Amino acid sequence: MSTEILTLFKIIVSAAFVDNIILARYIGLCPYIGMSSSVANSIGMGMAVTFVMVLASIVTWILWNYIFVPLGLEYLRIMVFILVIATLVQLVEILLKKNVPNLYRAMGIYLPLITTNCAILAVTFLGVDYGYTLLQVVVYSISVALGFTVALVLLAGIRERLRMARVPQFWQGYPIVFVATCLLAIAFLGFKGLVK
Amino acid sequence: MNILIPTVLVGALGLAFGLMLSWFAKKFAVPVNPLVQEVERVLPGANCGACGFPGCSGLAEKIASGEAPVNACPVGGPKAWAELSRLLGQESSSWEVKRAVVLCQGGKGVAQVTAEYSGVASCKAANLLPGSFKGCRFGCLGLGDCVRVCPFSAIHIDPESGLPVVNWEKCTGCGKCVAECPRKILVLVPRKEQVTVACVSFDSAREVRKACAKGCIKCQVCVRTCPEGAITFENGRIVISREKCTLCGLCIEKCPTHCIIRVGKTAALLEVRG
Amino acid sequence: MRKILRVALALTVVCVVAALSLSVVYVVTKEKIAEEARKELKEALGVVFPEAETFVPLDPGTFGTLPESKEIQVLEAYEAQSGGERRGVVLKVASTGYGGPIVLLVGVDTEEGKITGLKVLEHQETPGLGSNVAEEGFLSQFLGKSLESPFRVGEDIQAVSGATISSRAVARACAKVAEIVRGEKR
Amino acid sequence: MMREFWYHFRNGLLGENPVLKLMIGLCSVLAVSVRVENCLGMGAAVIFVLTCSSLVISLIRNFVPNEVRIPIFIVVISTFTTIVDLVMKAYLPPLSKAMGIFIPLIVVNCIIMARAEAFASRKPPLLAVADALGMGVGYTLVITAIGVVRELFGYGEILSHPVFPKAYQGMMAMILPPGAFLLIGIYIALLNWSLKKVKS
Repeated sequence: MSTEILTLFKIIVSAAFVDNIILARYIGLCPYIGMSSSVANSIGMGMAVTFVMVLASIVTWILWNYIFVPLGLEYLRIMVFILVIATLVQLVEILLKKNVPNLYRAMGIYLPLITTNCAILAVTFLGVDYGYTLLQVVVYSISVALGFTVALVLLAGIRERLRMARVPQFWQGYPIVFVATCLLAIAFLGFKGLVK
Repeated sequence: MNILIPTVLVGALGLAFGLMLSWFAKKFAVPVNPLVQEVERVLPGANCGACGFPGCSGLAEKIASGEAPVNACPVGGPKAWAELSRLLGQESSSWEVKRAVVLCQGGKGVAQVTAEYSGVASCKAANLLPGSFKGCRFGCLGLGDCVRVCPFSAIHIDPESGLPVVNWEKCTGCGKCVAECPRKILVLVPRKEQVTVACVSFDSAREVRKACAKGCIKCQVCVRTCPEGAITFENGRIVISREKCTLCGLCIEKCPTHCIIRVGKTAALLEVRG
Repeated sequence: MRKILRVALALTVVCVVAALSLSVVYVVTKEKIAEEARKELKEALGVVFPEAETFVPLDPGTFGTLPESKEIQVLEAYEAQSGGERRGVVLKVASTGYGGPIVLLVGVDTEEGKITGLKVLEHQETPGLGSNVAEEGFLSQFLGKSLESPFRVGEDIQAVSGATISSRAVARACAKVAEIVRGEKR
Repeated sequence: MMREFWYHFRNGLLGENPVLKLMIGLCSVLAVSVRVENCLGMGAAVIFVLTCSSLVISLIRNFVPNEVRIPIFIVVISTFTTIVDLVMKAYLPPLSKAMGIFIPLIVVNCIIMARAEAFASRKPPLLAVADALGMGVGYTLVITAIGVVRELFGYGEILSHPVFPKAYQGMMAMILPPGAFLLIGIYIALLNWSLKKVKS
């Protein structure tokens, strides 16, 4: 049992920090830059992505291992996985529009973009490729989503401070955000050797 | 055979997800007034705020509930107003389309410049200095506040004269520049051929002549020469009434300082330099 | 109620059409792709084990199952023969890299106990970074190495800069192959 | 009609450049722009798939109910991409070898979904194609611009022909994605500066 927990712990640490889906694997950057203007927005986005990511990896794991592999339909993988994710995103859109309208308006174009959010698709793909068990997949997706939200909130905090900083005229707005992200990414490189 | 299996399988998935989504959509349906959506689709969607409401969706709600008049959106223009009145079932009457025009010709080489200004490049800021850097207290400072505020980039500073020029094709008459100009030189006029006095100064003839070559010195030559009596001198300024004026152009020739200009259909001030 | 059906039907129709066209294209191209893969495999075998003329497919199971993680799998195995007798073995191995499984062929000369050749058949590594693992520059390090060597990145293998995970995946694959061939020979 | 075509095409290049202005498609930019030939390959693939997807989506836009529009768009895009991948693997193996690795990256590329959702689902097919072409070319230009700098400083080469003297060790930062973040930031700043110059 202890090795079981050890591997779970290793997954959590590596997925959330060492192999952070954004700052180490550089996946899922579109909403990352677009949505991190304010901490509140990024937490909202983080929750939405977590919801979709966890559910998507569970559903895709079940579909893949119990239906598609036995039937030998590997080539359908991309389409079916994205179909599941898109359905969940549409679900999120319906729920948000009803219950949290201002977050819905704040997300705007970035809500449908969760569908093609490379991070979620990558999680579903890796969850299958690594041959995780269902429990490991759930833990993996939760920790990746955690890593995503942490990175998002981190940048949102920085960006809110940046608004007060004296930034040269042409560097205001997105350019300075990219420079900040670059420094953040280099900082996260430090985690590289943590988990063998 | 292995065409059938995937098709049926994915089809079933599609059906299941479709049912789930539409059921959720129905259960969590946000009660949206369809009329508001239709009204919003007619509105231009520039969210410029000229109507005074928070963006087009704000205005759409007010129009649908009848609190705002159908022509509250100047940008939409008559085409949108007619469409809106059809949507709301009101009778469609004609409304006047307005455009902005610059009532000042005190550009480079015309108006006297009393100081070399290197402060904040905005008319509002320059206007705070008593008398600012121009001889004329009413003249255009040309620092482009109106250019920046215009959501439709219809105004640009003419490099030769240093004065703003309004392009009536792009101008939607939203009035944001009129509100922005600290010296009230930009005004909204109906969009048709007309003659107007291109000066808003109240100063006496002696000061005007000293400060600007094309300023109105209130000599009232135009009042006497106008065959229709369309021009009058009211509380300190020359006013040309659009109803009576027949665009004969007599006043333009007679005016000693060429202060009266012809405002055309397309671009306002450009005609003058010709 | 009718609206729910109409909406669900729209999605179903799109899915059915998509799945239909996809499966039709798949079936039509299946043969061609398999043929291409065979052609490429034959050519790759030649590269990986130059001296041998014929390659006899072996049952991968005979090489014993790999111990713990499912990260490395032996997909196929061939016996490299020249002039009728056995000169070595070629294993087709899949190892999980950065973006997904990396499939590579590893040729081993069983007499002299060294690696004869290495070729990456398929990979999903990031183009420009991980994909350098398939280039000569990186793979040539493995040629001629004895089966005893550790095959570990940082020790006897120099990783591709910026693609440590992919380099480690290939190195681990070689280590496993070496381990298998050593085990089988004893 | 042609004037509008050109307007939307030009719009994709500069006015609403996907990477520099709309901030979409960044994942592939960072991953791919290490070598110039990858950029060109990825750019070509994006232009092709984006144009065809936008066309198809624009054609069916009136039949798509709003409740399920995201799944339908994404199914169209991914099916289209997978078919292209399979056909290329079967009939054009050399091209597939070069472009194959970009296919999974394209499906995940945000540009296609963003333009489908924001543009193609609202405009007639011809305009959708114009916009797609503009966006595709705009995307390719930007990533190639980044690719040139990254390859030059990272490997000292352009299109894998050595440019710098052999002694040049290669700047690790440029090979790893943080360098790409920096470059995108610099390019946006340059774009703002040049647009400012043009406007005043």
